Amino acid sequence: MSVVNDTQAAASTGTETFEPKILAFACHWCTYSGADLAGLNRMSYPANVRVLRVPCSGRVNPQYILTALNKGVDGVLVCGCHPGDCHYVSGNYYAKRRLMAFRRMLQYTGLEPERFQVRWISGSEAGKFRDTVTSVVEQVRELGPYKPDPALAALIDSSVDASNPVLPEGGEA
Amino acid sequence: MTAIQESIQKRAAELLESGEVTQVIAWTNGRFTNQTSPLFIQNAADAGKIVFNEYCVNTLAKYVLNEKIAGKVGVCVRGCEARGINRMIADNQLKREEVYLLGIPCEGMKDRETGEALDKCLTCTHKNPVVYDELLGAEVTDTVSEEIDKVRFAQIEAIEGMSREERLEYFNNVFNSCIRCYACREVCPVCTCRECFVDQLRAGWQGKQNNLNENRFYNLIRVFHIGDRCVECGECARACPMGLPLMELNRKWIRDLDELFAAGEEGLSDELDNTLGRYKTDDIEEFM
Amino acid sequence: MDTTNLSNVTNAELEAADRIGKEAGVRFDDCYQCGKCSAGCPMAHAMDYVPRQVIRLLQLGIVDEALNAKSPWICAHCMVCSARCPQGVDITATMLSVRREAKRRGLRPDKEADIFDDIFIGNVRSFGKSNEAILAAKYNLLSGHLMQDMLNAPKMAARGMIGPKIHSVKDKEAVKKLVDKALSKGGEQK
Amino acid sequence: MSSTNRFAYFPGCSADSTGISFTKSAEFVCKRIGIELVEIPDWCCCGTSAALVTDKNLAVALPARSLALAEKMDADLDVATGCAGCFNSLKSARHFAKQSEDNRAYVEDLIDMPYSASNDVFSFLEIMHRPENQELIKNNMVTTLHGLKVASYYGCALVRPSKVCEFDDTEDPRSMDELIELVGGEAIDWGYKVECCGGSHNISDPKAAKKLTERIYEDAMINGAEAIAVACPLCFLNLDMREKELNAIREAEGKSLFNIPTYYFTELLGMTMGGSFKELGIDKHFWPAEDIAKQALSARTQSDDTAEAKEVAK
Amino acid sequence: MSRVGVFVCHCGSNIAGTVDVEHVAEEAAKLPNVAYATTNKYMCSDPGQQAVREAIIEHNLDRIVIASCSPRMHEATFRKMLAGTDINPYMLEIANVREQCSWVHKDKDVGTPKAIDLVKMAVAKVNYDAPLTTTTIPVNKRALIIGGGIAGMQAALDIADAGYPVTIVEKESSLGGRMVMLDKTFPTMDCSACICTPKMTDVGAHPNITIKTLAEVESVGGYIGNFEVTVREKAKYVDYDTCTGCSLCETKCPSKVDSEFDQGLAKRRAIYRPFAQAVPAKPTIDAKNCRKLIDGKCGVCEKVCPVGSIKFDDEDKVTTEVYGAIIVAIGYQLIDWTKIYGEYGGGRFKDVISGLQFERLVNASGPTEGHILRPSDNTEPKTVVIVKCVGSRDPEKAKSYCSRACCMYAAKHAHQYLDKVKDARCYIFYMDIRTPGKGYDEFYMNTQHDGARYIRGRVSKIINQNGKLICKGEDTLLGSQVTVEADMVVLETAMVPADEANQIGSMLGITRDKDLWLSEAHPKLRPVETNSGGIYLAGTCQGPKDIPDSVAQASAAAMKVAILFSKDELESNAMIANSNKNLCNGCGACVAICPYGAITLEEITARENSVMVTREISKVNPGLCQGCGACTVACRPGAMDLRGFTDEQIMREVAALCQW
Repeated sequence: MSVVNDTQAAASTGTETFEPKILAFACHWCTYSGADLAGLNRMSYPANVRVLRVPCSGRVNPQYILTALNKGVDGVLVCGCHPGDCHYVSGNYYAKRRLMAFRRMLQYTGLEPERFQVRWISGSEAGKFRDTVTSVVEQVRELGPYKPDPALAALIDSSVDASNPVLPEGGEA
Repeated sequence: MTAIQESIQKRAAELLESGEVTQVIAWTNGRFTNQTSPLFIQNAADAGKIVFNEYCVNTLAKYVLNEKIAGKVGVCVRGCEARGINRMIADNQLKREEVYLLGIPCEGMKDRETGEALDKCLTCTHKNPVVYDELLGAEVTDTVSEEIDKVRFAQIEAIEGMSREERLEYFNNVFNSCIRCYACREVCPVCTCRECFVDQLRAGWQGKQNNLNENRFYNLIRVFHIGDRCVECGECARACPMGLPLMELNRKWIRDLDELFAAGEEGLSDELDNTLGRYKTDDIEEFM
Repeated sequence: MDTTNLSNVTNAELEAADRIGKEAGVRFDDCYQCGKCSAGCPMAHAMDYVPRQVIRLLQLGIVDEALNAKSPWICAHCMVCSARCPQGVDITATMLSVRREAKRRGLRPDKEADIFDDIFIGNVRSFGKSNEAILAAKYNLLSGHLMQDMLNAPKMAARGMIGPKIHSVKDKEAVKKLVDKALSKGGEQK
Repeated sequence: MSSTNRFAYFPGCSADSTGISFTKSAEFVCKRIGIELVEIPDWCCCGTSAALVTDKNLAVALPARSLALAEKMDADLDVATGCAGCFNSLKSARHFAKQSEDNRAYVEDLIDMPYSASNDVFSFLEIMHRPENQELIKNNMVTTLHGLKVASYYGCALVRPSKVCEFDDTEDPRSMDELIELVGGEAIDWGYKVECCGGSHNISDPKAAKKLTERIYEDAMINGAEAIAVACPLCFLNLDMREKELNAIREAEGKSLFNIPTYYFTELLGMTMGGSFKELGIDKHFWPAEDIAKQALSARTQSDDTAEAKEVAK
Repeated sequence: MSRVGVFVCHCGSNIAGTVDVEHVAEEAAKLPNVAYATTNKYMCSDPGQQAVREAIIEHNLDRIVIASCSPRMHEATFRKMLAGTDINPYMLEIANVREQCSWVHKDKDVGTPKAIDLVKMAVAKVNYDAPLTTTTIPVNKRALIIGGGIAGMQAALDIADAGYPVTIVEKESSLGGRMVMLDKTFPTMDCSACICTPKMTDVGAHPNITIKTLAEVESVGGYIGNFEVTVREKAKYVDYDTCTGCSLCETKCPSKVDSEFDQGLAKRRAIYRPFAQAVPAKPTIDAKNCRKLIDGKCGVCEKVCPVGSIKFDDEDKVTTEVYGAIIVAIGYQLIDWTKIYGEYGGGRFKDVISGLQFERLVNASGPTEGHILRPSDNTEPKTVVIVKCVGSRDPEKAKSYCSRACCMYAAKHAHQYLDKVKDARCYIFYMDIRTPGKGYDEFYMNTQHDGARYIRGRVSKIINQNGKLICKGEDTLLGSQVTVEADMVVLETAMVPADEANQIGSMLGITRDKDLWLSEAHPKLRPVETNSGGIYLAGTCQGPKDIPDSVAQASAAAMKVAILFSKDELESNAMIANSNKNLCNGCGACVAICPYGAITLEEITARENSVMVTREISKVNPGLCQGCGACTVACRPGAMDLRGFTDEQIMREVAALCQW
């Protein structure tokens, strides 16, 4: 790999600040367009975030969140339309109930609350998108890398993604 | 209890004799002292094998699903079983007319080895069946709900009182001990999928390895799947060969849903009304 | 009329208003000042601020004015205001709450009402029951309205309504203890 | 709610003083129709509004003590009281304790006695209005009021706040009207059924109180009432005792004078059951009440109801 | 093995300025299954699109990833482009490297690796793209309108004028609704009947409009373009085909009952038209009050009818027809104040009337021929008190909302009263004056000039003394109690949803808000649509509003129907949920969740483990599913999946991301 990204740079030297990986689920109708608007307005925010587009926050299965965390993401953010504004009427209301309960469960079993957050961001709230993303990155940076299974983490360091033998792609980790 | 046992035997024989049911599910003596196991009889003549004593620890509800194909099933239902039956009807896995429910009031069961009351019985909120075709024996009094709730959620509160690090360690130990035998799933009247998510081969769905991450994934997603429907029969924790405190996960979910969305108790009716399958526009807001 | 400079309202006053509202179980910002409370108030004619205005003072944090108002002491607690409020504001409870706060601060905008209630409670503390003759007589003495209702007294006596007998509970100590315990909480409930 | 006609009885401080007529007439009616009242041993003052203005805790503790004593005496009995003020205090304390387990424990701590708040509190009016008791009243009647025009006055404490009192319509209660009609009176429609009489200011601010009393009389008069019926000793005192004084003032102002006696509704019920004025305490009113009562009852001879006449003769 | 083509756009310097696009393409080429990767100055331009088309053929690509601007921008463009190739338009993923990458990061060192990641995610996902097809649904170009008030009539006329057949289902025996009961309309003071009855006649005479009166919708099945609707027309006992509307029967009928139309202030017969200008202009028999139908005696109408139209053996008529669209225009009713306002007499005082009763009193064809007279004694009231917000802005007793039209109609009533009665006094008790609307505030000011006295405060109690209604209020601006001795009191009561709202809402799958008003699909942007495709709202069933707003909304709803009817077929959404019947255990969790009612349980019989088993599974209606995916999360075994955003695709994206 010829271009070294900052995350890897940090990881390889071990001296610079830790750069977290944040996965953000964004609903197509509100948050994703809010993120687009942030771009249109040339706002700037940390590059640690990858947005994964879903039609609606109601599409976000808690299983995705756990999988992402297990696979090496340091924090997950789920964003959707404000309650009442869902393009599909009710998706975010369902998401709200599911994720409120699931988030409590994750915290109950020991996850730092900052690692999994939910926010409602409308298509016009580009600033809110920027601020939310920035603050999540900062908070997770503060916490350090997520090591859900210390034993497994050691294993991963020395091989490929061991937690998922089903995946055909090797990847370049 | 002896009286109830006799009533069950009598009624089971009558029901089978008359052809009202093709099978009766109850308990019978096991191989060991004070041990019982589920009993399935098709002949009235076998009714004498039925046993009801303070060691009938198995919750029978789930067994009905496999048996109903052969015809109407008579089944003994205590509070826990009745709520399970209601839940299976709500989940469209069973029709009310496919079962004949012999209601049994129950003061709680004992552990065969220690002779002490079972954990799941100490937190029982419905000692009388919430649905039945006939009630064998007199209704017993439920413990006052405020008092039972103190016991029901005591452990949840204790865990919540720990530091995050302590909680992490506590549950990592639990998850590390899990051997993924899925006994908890097998006995659960709420786990009625044709093919459980853990058995499917899908990317990112449920890995097959037994490690902390996958075990955590299994246990947390199991609770996500059943949490808003759990009837608190406690059978998962009882069945767990590793003795894991699974109800500490279920009850956390149950109490949160109740506090957040006034979910109430499940299995009291056979209508489908999952807490996570509905919403109110003025639901509490914390994500903003 | 003096200008009220709302910028001079201190945080302490706003907090005091908040406390008064909490004690009454009322959110003053629910009130949209329709005046239905004061429209039906039987005592409004005698008040310096009608109930709606008392709420208004509290909304704005002009607490001293509310605490020095006579209205809470004139209120007859008939609860008609609370029963008819479209927003469910318990105005009667507010009046009581203001009055108790004033009393705690040693304010007594309406002497008569205060004397009466103090005598009443003193009476109950001593005897466990209220003795109307003692109550009336003592009130007249302390308030200076010496002759009030004296014309009715003989008639009442003649009808056996009042007499020399003092009613009291058997377990006077228990009632005394109970009154003292309740009062020792300083008005805080739970 | 127990459905039996047996109650723990809370007489209230005015029971054998200013409210003597209420006590006498209510006890008369209860005896006749078989309502059994067992006095709560060593009950104490309910605190009424004096406790409310003094301290929130006191306003709960005083009535709660008597309720707890009632429970101690017989946990199965509901509490009955005549006085509307006492009713409101008792019912409010119970309401507070019923709201949560925490509240109930708090009350127990305040009064240092066990209190389960399981037993309800009822006023005489509510008890006598129960269908089965109306039936009993009807069976015990020996005469009727012969269309005596009565304005039923409920005041504040029986109906407000409705969440606490759980009794009748807040704005247009009908139970007393229905009892009046049951015994042959004509319940008139008027506007001051639930308006305050100023009773709590009877002593501390009689001037203000008189104003309130006056408008009640005025509306009753305009609407053609021959009598006012009440269900509370304080309301009674405030109306009955002030009528003469009001007339004096009105005379000076050149206004028409009132001539409307006030009765406890139990007196009116008792009258039709053959109770003597003395038995019922009607002779103890400030404003003469015997004449109109006599007129109402004697009108029955003209109506010539022989069956009833026989009853009376017995 | 799939063959993925990756195309990275420069977007001039928009992307290339902060992302090393060439490097991104190089890295993309190394990804599994990527057969070809390149860059282009402007992907969305014609040459850009042409380059993709050529590459597809040249490299035998079967799916493509375009790294460019937001999919919200050009996903549709590229899909359309693919439609002209051998590749299914849904075998496409967009990596958003402009809005969410090059524009928000200043540095190529930051932007480039992120862009590579985004491409990796897109490639991971596109590997699991499946060709999707849309199905077509035929559109039955017939509209059903429930409710024949002003909103329903307006919508019907608009749709009918556009050339489509319309059926109006009206529960009363005449069109007209509430508007025809009103006397005049604010702020112009046109006579309500004069502008409403011509519309009724137009509707009645329109060749494209069918009217079903005394009718109710019994059931609705199907979906957009194909609603199967069963309507019950109650027996009218009059043959409308022969009846000439001569009204001789009405004059001879001996039984008289309170007129609903005149709000109980006048009588009508048992055979009647609610009012003279009723459409259809023919009478019906009110079976509950007809002597012939009750006990077989009478039959006068039958005797006098010159054409023999009376049919005592008439029966309800139930018909089922197919419609392509439904407009709900069931309107409102006024809150029954008598049950909740004991302090205003609870209905015991005859001269305390509702605003709608006042409309009838002041109407020239009303019971008093337009003379304002007290109902109790037919005298002219010299002092009238008008009380606003009765039942509205009163959450303790009734509704918390502002009923929106009352400020204006209260002003209208004051104006009409002061206009008709000389030397009169009118006091209006109000909380706030709300007059947004053209000419509305001016109208309110004119009412004050007419002599109406506005008092800010809510009336606490009304007492009846000597034939006067003593209204006790507080003038909150004065800070003192006021009383008015009124001869008559008019209560301006709140609009509340029609009784049928809940039932019709649940029958049509329209959500109701906390007060049971029918909910629009979006409060700002989709004010006439509902969550159910093909069902629209018009008028006050959606919330309190005045006549102009109702009419405007009706025309808007009609336009929505016309747009729908302009197509012969509808294309269903391709990215919809579908259920794997092997996994589905028929628990119904998805059915409960779907906001569109698109999922139903269906019985199947199949051999399983050598036994024939009958069980239920869920089935998605492609015409109704909008593709939100909320059902998929509720599905525990993962039987329900969302095309275009499958679990597999999302998890592959996550996995790709985790390699970064």
